[in-house]
Amino acid sequence: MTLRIRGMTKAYGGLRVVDDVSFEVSSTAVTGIIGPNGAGKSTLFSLVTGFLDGDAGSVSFADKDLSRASPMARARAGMVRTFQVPREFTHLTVRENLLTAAPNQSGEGLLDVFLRPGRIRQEEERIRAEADAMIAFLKLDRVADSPAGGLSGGQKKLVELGRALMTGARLILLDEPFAGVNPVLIETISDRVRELNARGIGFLIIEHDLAALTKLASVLHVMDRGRLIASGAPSVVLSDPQVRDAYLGGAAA
Amino acid sequence: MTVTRRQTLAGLAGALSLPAFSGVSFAQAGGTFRIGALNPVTGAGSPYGSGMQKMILAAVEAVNAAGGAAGRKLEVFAEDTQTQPQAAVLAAKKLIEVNKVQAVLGTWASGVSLAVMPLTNEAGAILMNTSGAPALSVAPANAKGLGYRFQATNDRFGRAFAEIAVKEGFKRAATMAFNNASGIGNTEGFRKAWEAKGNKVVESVVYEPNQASYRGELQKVLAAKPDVIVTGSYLADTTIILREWFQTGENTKWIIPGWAANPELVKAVGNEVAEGLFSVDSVSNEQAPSFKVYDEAYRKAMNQGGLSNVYAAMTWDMVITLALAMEAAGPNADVAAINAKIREVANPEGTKVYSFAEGKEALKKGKINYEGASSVLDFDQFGDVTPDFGVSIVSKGTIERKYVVKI
Amino acid sequence: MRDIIELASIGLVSGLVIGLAALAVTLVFGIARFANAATGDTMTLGAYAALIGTAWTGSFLAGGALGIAAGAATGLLAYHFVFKKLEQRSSVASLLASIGVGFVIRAVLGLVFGHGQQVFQLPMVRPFRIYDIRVQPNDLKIAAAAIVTLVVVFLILHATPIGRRMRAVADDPMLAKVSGIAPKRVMIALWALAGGVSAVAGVLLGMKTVVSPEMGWEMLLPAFAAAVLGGIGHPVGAVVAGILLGVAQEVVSPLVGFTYKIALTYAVLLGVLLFRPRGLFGRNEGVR
Amino acid sequence: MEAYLVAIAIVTGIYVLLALGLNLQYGLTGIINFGHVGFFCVGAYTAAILSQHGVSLFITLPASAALAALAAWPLGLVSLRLRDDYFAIVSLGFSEVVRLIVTSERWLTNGVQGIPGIPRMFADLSGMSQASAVLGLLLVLNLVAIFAMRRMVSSPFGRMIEAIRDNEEAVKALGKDPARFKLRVLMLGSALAGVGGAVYAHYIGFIAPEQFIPLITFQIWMAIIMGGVGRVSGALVGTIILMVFMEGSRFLRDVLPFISEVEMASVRIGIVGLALILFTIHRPQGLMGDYTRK
Repeated sequence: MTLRIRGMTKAYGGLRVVDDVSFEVSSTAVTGIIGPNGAGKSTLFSLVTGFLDGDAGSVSFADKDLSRASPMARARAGMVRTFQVPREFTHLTVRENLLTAAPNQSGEGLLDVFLRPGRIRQEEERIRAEADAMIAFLKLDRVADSPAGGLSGGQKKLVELGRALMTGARLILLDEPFAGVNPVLIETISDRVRELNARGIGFLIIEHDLAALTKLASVLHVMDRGRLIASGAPSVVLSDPQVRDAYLGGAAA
Repeated sequence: MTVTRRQTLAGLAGALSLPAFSGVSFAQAGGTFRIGALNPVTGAGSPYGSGMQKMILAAVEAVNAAGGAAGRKLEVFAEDTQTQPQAAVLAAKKLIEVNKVQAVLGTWASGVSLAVMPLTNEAGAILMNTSGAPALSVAPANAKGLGYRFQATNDRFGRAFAEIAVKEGFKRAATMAFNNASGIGNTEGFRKAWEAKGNKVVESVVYEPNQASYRGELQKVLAAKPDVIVTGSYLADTTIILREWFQTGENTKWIIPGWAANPELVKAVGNEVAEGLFSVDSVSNEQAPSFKVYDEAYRKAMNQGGLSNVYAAMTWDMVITLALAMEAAGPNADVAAINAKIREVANPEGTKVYSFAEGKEALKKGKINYEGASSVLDFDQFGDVTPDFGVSIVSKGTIERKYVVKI
Repeated sequence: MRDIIELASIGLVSGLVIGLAALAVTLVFGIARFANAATGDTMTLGAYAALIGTAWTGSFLAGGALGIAAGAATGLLAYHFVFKKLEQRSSVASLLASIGVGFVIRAVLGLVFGHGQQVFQLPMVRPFRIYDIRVQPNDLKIAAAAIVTLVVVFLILHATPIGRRMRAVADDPMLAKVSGIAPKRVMIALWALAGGVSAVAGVLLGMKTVVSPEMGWEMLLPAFAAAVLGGIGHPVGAVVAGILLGVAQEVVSPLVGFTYKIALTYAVLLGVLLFRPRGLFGRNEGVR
Repeated sequence: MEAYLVAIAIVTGIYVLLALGLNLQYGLTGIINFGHVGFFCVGAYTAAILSQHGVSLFITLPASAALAALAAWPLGLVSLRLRDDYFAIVSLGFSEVVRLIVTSERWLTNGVQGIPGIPRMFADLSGMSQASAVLGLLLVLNLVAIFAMRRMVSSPFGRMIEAIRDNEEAVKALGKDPARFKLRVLMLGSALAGVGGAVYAHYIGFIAPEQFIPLITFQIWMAIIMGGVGRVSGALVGTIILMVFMEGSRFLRDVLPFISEVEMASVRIGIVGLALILFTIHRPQGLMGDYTRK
């Protein structure tokens, strides 16, 4: 399954925040996007996942054209994002956070809630088992029954990852999964990503932490001022002088 | 800083304990007759409500000073209807259930009276109102005959407007009505009577209150080239409409109900704009000595002439009428007995009297006919009065009565 | 045709007043990020202050100045005692508190001035005609005052350092923070400005109509509608939408019936939002 | 005295229905509905008009609920996708439009004259027993509403609406359409307001457009803010405080005769305002605690 982005463009006023970006992401790989602040990475994410309407460009996933689809439809097609600032459901427990994400719950229909409680109970047992497995896998056992609003930044990132996984996503788009996360948890998150990738789930990751990202990703795309300036294996891309100039130079300044 | 639930609850409990004991303090007072003053102190009726309430208190004072009615002192419990039926219903419940009043006086606005009447009927209490809606006269509202209306019905007002328009020689009348029961009641009453006389209403507009401008409405009315505009309106909207009308440069005449066309209005729009307005009111019976007594009381309480609030004259009369009926019914009469005497003391055949003290004396000799401050107060079979209507014209900033219309 | 032009000009004047109120709403929304329901009652307060000022000095201009000062002071007080404490909380908290602030203002005005109506004693003049269109001198005054106010506000926003900072915060609060704009000074300027603008709207409304403790509250709905229609947080949009609503009300309501005049506002609002969910001038914002 | 207390209890019961509806919408789902009184109005008029044609209570109540929910449907469909605060203003406008429609369409609603003589409930009973029966009915209605709400909150549907309240964008990112859930919640809350309106109409016996002003909406808001959003107990406690306050000020008048009625009205609104301010600043979770589940 492949995510294809073609000619994606978005301008605010005269400023082209994302400028004619095209690339492909394989759902068998871990792909990274890097670039200095304001390069348009997060905007690109929002365009791809449908949270922003682009001025031009197309998106398809698994050969299905999603260019006009709603964010919900894109997620249901198997392409699920997380957010730069975690968007946990603050008043729900970690377990409940995961439970919300399970697809096709008949208990989300009001009629069934009142007329078919038995069926819902069965379904709930099944999803709950799934969620508990996920909690164990993400090492969130100790906080499973705490409100998600009280977790640390890294734990919240894990909850978001868990939620995305619960949807049955084939490709998960992580927006700065390591930002504000302590080194131990960065390791945990990286391990889980690797393991999940090995099970056949693709990742597209925006990240500032180059070291952590290069250990994970097999392909890197570099953005600068809205444009894609380089793509390829991490070692190749990072030695590209244009990249060094735009990104590393920019970061140093 | 956050306050804990315990602290907040404690604070609230403290605040609430205050009203709790007040109910007790009014327990059991023998030899009194309790009445409720249920007036529109706030809301749309607020220009009149305070005066109405104060005149109930003043009249009660006069009655008590004259030794009470049939040996009983009157005691007043006052409540605000907020000119809203729901608030009025709860207020009436409180008056009836907590204060044990046996008569409720001074409801204003038809919606309020219609909502309160089922309660007074059920409690067997008298309801004296100043509302215009025809529905108040008949069953189911007035099924028990305990309701009395001291105000002319909207229909009667409309009839009076039509009489005046004919008398003044107007040919092309238009109407403008505030979108509520009273406003539309007036203009519809006018239309009926006007058309019955073979005339036509050239344009009629109903407007919503609280707008930045009524010029669109005015333009529509003026486009029909009326020679007179008859309104069912209140003070604030009339003020705005008249100012805007003057600035259109038209020279139409206006016939406006007295509760809107009062000295307040003249003050607000200025003499030039107000010049020549017709102000129509149920005649406060101002030639009568009873009006003089009322007027004095009103000036004392409100620092204004009694004419400025026709409803206050009505509430004054309510107390006097009720007290006279009590006097006529004799000591310890129940509400039904008192109710049976109301027409007897107010309607013709009998010595004309103008105050409670006078009536009390005269009752010893025979039948009396109380002539009120608000009107001559003759109740028909429905408990309605048919007052005369005074026509005033504004001239150089003063509102002068020109003549009286009988319908 | 003449009728329609006259109606439109009537609507224009009402619309300018609504637009000013909407401008106050939208300024607060753009920078403090909530719908300020106390705007209406700040208007009322401004009108009463102007009445007092006029009575004291005998000069209407001095009265108006006192009104503006009172409005600005009210804005600052409300910020200092209420909204500053809610800055870190959701916009709903501020919105609800602003309803409370409005109630308190109305209560105080009711206690001090009573519930009777008061009026600005404007000279009543007959209209003059331009191409057979009636023009009312008082309308011209009101419109001129509104336009002067708008010009001043836009000058403040575009030509003064604090105004530019206010716009920067409105455009992107994160960016503004990064670039070192002291939000506190911006907030103080905002609340003084919004309070003053509300007061002008109140005074003009009071000149057109009558002054009573409820007058501003009754205008709050049209002001909100205009702010939303224009694209919340967009000053030009608020004014344009106010005028649009004012004109639409006057021109269309003779056709649909005057009792539906107010409903027209919402019909227009819904109609526009269907096609432009963020209002006429609203930017399509991204993930918030 | 008892009858007066029962009367207050009845009005409180009606308000609790409204507060439960709003609590479902705002407290659980985060919908800022400023047009609650509009659905109350639809319910009241439905009951009044139907019962004028001799339809029995057992039909007017559900019909009022259904019609109020139906009225919410187009509003929700059109505007629930808007931003929260846009919806707040649009819904406020909606309730005003409802009021203008019942004011203007005389053929249906008798316009400004209002509808008098709406049949009372349990008319074959009288006095206290009738009032108690009404109170009993309200108690049953409220219990049913609370029971249904509890059932819902503990279901996947309830979990989802709370997720929407906490973060709508994140719900979208999971492939679920928040508008679908919000629409149902809006309709359910409106149905509760509709039932409240029906009971109100039958109880007061007379309805007119001027009874359905936005102030009612804000009173309900005050109740749930004071009581605590997101909690059934909060809706209950908040409404009781509201009623005690509004009715209590009548008795305050008997104790403090030097405050005139006019001033009292201002004092009342001032206290409501202060309470709103102080609660939002110092006790945002309300008296009964906020919506943290547990």
